[in-house]
Amino acid sequence: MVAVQAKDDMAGLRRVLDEEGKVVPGAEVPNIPEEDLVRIFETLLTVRVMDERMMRLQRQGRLGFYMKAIGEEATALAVYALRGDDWVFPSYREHGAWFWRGYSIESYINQLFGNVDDPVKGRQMPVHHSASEINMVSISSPVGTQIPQAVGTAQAMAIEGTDRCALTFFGEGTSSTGEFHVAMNFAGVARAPVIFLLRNNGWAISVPREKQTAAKTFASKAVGYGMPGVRVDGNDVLAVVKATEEAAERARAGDGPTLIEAVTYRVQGHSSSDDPSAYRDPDEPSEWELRDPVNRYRAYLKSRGIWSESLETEITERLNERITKAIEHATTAAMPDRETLFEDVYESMPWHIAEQRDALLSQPPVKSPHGH
Amino acid sequence: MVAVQAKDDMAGLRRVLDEEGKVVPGAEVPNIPEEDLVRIFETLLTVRVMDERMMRLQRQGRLGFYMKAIGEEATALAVYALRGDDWVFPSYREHGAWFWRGYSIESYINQLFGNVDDPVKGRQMPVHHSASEINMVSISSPVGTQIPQAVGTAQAMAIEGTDRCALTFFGEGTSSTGEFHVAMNFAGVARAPVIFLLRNNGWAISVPREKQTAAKTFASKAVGYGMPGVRVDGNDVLAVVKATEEAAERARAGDGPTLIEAVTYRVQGHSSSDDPSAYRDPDEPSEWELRDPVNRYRAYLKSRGIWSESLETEITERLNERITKAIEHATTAAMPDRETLFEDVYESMPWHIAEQRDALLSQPPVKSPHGH
Amino acid sequence: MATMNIIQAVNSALHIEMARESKVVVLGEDVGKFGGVFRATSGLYDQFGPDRVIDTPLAEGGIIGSAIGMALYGMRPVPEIQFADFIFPAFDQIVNELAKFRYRSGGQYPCPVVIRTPYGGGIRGGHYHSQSPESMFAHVAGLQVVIPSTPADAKGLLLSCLRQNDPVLFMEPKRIYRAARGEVDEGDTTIPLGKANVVREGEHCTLIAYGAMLSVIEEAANKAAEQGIRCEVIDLRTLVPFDVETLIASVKKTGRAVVVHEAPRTCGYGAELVASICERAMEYLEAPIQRVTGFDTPFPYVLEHEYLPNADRVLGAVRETLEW
Amino acid sequence: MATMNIIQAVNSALHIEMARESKVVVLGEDVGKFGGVFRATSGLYDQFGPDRVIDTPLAEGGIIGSAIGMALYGMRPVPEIQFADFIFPAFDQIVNELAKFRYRSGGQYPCPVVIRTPYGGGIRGGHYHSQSPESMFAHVAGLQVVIPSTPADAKGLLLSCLRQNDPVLFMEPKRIYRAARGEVDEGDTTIPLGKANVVREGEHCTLIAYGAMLSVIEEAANKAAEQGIRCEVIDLRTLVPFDVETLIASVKKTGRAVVVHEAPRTCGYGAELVASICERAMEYLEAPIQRVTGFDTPFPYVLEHEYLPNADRVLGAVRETLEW
Ligand SMILES: Cc1ncc(C[n+]2csc(CCOP(=O)(O)OP(=O)(O)O)c2C)c(N)n1
Ligand SMILES: Cc1ncc(C[n+]2csc(CCOP(=O)(O)OP(=O)(O)O)c2C)c(N)n1
Ligand SMILES: [Mg+2]
Ligand SMILES: [Mg+2]
Repeated sequence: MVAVQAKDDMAGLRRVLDEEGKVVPGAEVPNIPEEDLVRIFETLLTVRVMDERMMRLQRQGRLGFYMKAIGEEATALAVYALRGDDWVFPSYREHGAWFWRGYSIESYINQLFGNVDDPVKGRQMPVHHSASEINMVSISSPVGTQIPQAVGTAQAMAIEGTDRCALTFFGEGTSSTGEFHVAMNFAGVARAPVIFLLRNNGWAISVPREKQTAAKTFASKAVGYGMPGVRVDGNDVLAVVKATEEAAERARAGDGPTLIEAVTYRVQGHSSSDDPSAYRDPDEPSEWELRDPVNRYRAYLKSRGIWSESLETEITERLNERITKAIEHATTAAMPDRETLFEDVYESMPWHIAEQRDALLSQPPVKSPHGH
Repeated sequence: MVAVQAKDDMAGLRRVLDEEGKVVPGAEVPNIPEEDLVRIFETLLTVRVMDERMMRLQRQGRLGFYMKAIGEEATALAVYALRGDDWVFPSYREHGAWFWRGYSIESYINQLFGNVDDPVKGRQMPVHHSASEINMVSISSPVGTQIPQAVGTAQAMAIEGTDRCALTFFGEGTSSTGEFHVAMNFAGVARAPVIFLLRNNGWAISVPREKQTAAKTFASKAVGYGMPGVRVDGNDVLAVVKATEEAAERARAGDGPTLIEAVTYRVQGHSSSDDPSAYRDPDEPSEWELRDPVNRYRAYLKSRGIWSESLETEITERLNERITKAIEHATTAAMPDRETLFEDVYESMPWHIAEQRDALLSQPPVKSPHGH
Repeated sequence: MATMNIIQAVNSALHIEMARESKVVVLGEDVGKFGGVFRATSGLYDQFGPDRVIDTPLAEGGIIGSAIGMALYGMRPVPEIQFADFIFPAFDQIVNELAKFRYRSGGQYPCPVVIRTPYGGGIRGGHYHSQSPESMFAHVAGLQVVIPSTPADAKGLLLSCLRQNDPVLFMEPKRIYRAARGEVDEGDTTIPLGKANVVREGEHCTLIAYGAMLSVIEEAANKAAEQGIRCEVIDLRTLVPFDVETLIASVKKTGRAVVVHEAPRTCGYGAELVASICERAMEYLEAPIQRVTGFDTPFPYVLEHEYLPNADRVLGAVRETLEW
Repeated sequence: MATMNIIQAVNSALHIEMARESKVVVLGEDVGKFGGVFRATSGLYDQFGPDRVIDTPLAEGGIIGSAIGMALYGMRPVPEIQFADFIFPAFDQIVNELAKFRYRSGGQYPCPVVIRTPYGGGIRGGHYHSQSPESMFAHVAGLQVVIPSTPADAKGLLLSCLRQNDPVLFMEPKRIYRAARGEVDEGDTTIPLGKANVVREGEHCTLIAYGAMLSVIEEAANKAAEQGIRCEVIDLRTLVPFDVETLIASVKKTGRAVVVHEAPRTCGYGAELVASICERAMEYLEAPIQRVTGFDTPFPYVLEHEYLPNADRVLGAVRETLEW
């Protein structure tokens, strides 16, 4: 049953690369300069190396929580199709989008540890980044809330008269929320310059895709909102980029929103708290291994004469070193002072919060039960 | 623009009767016994006469609030296709559904006045009926909330192993709510025996249909939920009944939910508080007059030799008399005692509500500013 | 100065601010061509066009969600929720998103959305056109809650809301939308947030209310005065953050207080006022603070005149504090 | 008797009631095959099948909305909301529908839905896996709010909820889901709703809490005892309707009280307790009632140990009431 589902989901997917990384006959290859091709590769590797390193820390009890993107790295590269002044409203599993747009490895790791150098000041759980300087919007845990927000930003961009657009990522499970619907519907009516990137990885924690909707495809949901719906192979970077480029063009031209369903697969657990063996056929992930987005992209680069063993080694080593240093810093840096607990609730602190702060500061500090 | 919209909405509609009440060549006519045909006619007239009488009371300041169904009477007769043990989750504009299923003219009017004989004990605004004895579920004002509830009831029916089904009515504006989406989606996945009857009357207060969705039709939204979507002429009783019969059959056979878009028109204001001349082209309603569902149905009965002037006069007079008596009663009956304010919050009254009741009862009664 | 009702005052504030600041955008159900079911946005569509006065599809979560996106981007959206009773589909966006954006992003993303919504009973609206959910929002850190009781306040407070950088729930007492009339500056006069208004001084008992309940406590104060009881009447205006100093100063003077709201009693805003005052001025209290509130039932229809606090109930509570 | 933690106790109650009453249905995200992210519904799917243990699509409004429909029809649905932080998309269904159905239908449509949801901090969950929104629901007439603090209470109270005919929000303190272990009757023993539990008697100060804060006030009572201060410790168990008699009797005896909760202070449930006690027993109070609560900020991540009330803060409050 599982395998059938996987094959069903594969039917009629738009692709640029086949499973061996060869260009599919007739496919339109997006026009990407060679240095970008390499940077994309480095971004994919960054996510993979980061995920492994962070999960190791988590398993060692040194990191509270983590969420991997393994097997889904390609989908996040949709942001390649954007400009820097476009805005992105991510969910929690598009690490590559952050790195591509310039979020540093150091910020990324500092956020996970919530230290003084965490851009969000230790206020949120790991993987809830925010980077306004690169127009990456703060992640929150309630799924789907970012979708109507992206529409609002897109509407604002249009009202302002710019040709910017907004892109929002979310999982296929999240398409079941009311937020998905109201956002798609608002965008359709307003012809807002927004791209909905639905990352269909087959699972929402323990719930399989077929319990999430009876629709044949998620892309078909676009019909109900009067916008185009596209299904791409989410493990094919080039297909994702191409589809997003087309959607961005439509958005900039005033032709409104697009829904892109990127079909991929959640190879491992939902998060560091999850063990999928409790609900998922153990054979299922292996079926997907041949679709590994990094392998396919590597093969493509190889066929273009761009990839070499030494290139990859160089990148991986550089990444690992930088990550090691960043971990060292992140785990030894000071933690936010307790008075920061009371800041940023409002622009200026009202009396009642100041009073609560003063009351806390008059008490001896409480030791964190989690050490650093 | 308005006229185009109307014509667009008319394209490709399923019909049994044409504008003159003649059977459209090739249409499947639902199999309705003659006595039912007459009762349907009486139900349509009941709504029309009731609306006129109640609006008159409202304009005289004798009734607080009212909502008319004029021009949309046929759509509510979808309930003809149901059995008594099926459940109905209405919105506020399907008066005919209540009358067809046996809610009395007296209860209807008592509810509007909220007197001691109001089935809901004067607790809700006018037109918020409830009649559990005929499986008509209590109406609430927040639009769309009834839709997932209908799905839950349908699921319960299926779990129980009966072949009952649930039907829910709502307006096209309401299809924009998150509730619509989650309900459709739940129903699709569960294959729940439920019928979604979307009453597309072109307006949501002042907002025209084309600002409610960019989809070509509301019926097309069914695609995104893996269920059939049907568009019928909502002013054609027989088409509405036929489509609902088919949906009910599917539901009873375990084939899951159906979305029916019934295209009709809100001929007058949204409610007694609304004046559409502030936002609507005054010519628009007249365009729709030839589609009047009562005229068409009358013509059909006439062609079948069932209608006669005297039949209609007899019905109308009988209705008017009964309504007159009911108004007399409703406007002179006692109002609920003030202690009833505190009943039915819970099955038995907790101490804090009893305390509040006692405090109130220790004070002299307050005169209602609205007289009776 | 001109005589205005609250609708006109709100409308005037929106006109002024939209003309002054192009980032201000109004959105909601029926707010465009129609000018809102209460006509508070009347004329804005004609003056500022469909880009800045937006009729949305029927979905409160979408209204607030898209307003948040606009605010993040730098606009100043002023969404209208047609009735406070219909704000709950947007509750998640308000509680989990709007209120927390600045904090959770480490200050990167302020979110200055001013949500306007009519609230409260007295218009024969039954369960769903009468609710007063202010205490739920007052519980949410990151939100401000503002409720005017006069046309001048409605205008001045709304202008202040539109010119600061955090989210506000601006609740308008629809019962007195047209009934409350008063002199309002036609120009650009703001009234500061967070400051209560001592409407009348007195030394026997402090009466505290906001919105439509203000006229009720004023009437009670009049009746009390006939009996020689001089009440201090305080209009709270801002519920979060509230003007604790003014309240405490008054209670220290009078030694007694009655707090009044329409919302159900249990966990209503009055509980917070009682608790806050007791914490700070218990030694000055000659009697327990009385709460005169709506009952712990859904909002009724035909019996709303019994449900709503009135001057007699307030007066009774005043007497209880005096006779305790 | 068996030793159980709270998860096991909840699970046991569900097993017993589902076996006894075929109308009981469990639904929610991941509650089926997986048995829930906290494993509270573990084993139910295997025993009662997919018709009665339903994995729903990801939409809390759909979970509660369809549960309401089931209850109207005569079933006894027990929806799970994965975290209380994610209950807000269902807020409208809970506040406007579930709570009001019986009343608005003149008693025709009771709606016995028991919503289970883990709440509270202490698991490093940050903003969105830590919230304690109980006071918002306590404000809604028609709902009951129940919060156990021990495995035995979790089972006995949940069984009681499942056997009465009105909606309940059953909030489970996830911080002590596994940490709180105790003897629990393996059989069918109920604990009545609306009754507080006087966990420890004392005469100097009354400590009132519920859920995970109970162990905090117990620890504070222990520390106080070392200083010769004997605290009365009360576990509220039911927040609506709460056991006013037990509270007032205790405060009349001790003359002092400290109320403790994790939720932010402003308009938190503690405000209601303070107001209610002051109204009824002010003359017995030797000092203002102290509130020890979460702060008026979103729930933090790395600083949650500073945010959450602890025994020292409670003890400080006790001392304040004594030294006042
Ligand atoms: C509103 C809400 N409900 C429930 C959750 C708990 N939850 C976190 S992730 C998740 C599944 C999301 O699945 P999907 O959208 O497919 O994204 P994926 O994890 O597969 O990337 C759930 C149920 C949540 N975060 N928010
Ligand atoms: C959640 C919610 N938001 C807003 C309203 C106010 N309102 C009442 S009816 C209505 C329009 C509904 O339009 P539609 O669904 O097309 O039904 P129709 O009135 O045309 O029958 C609106 C906005 C409401 N009742 N509920
Ligand atoms: Mg997924
Ligand atoms: Mg309509």
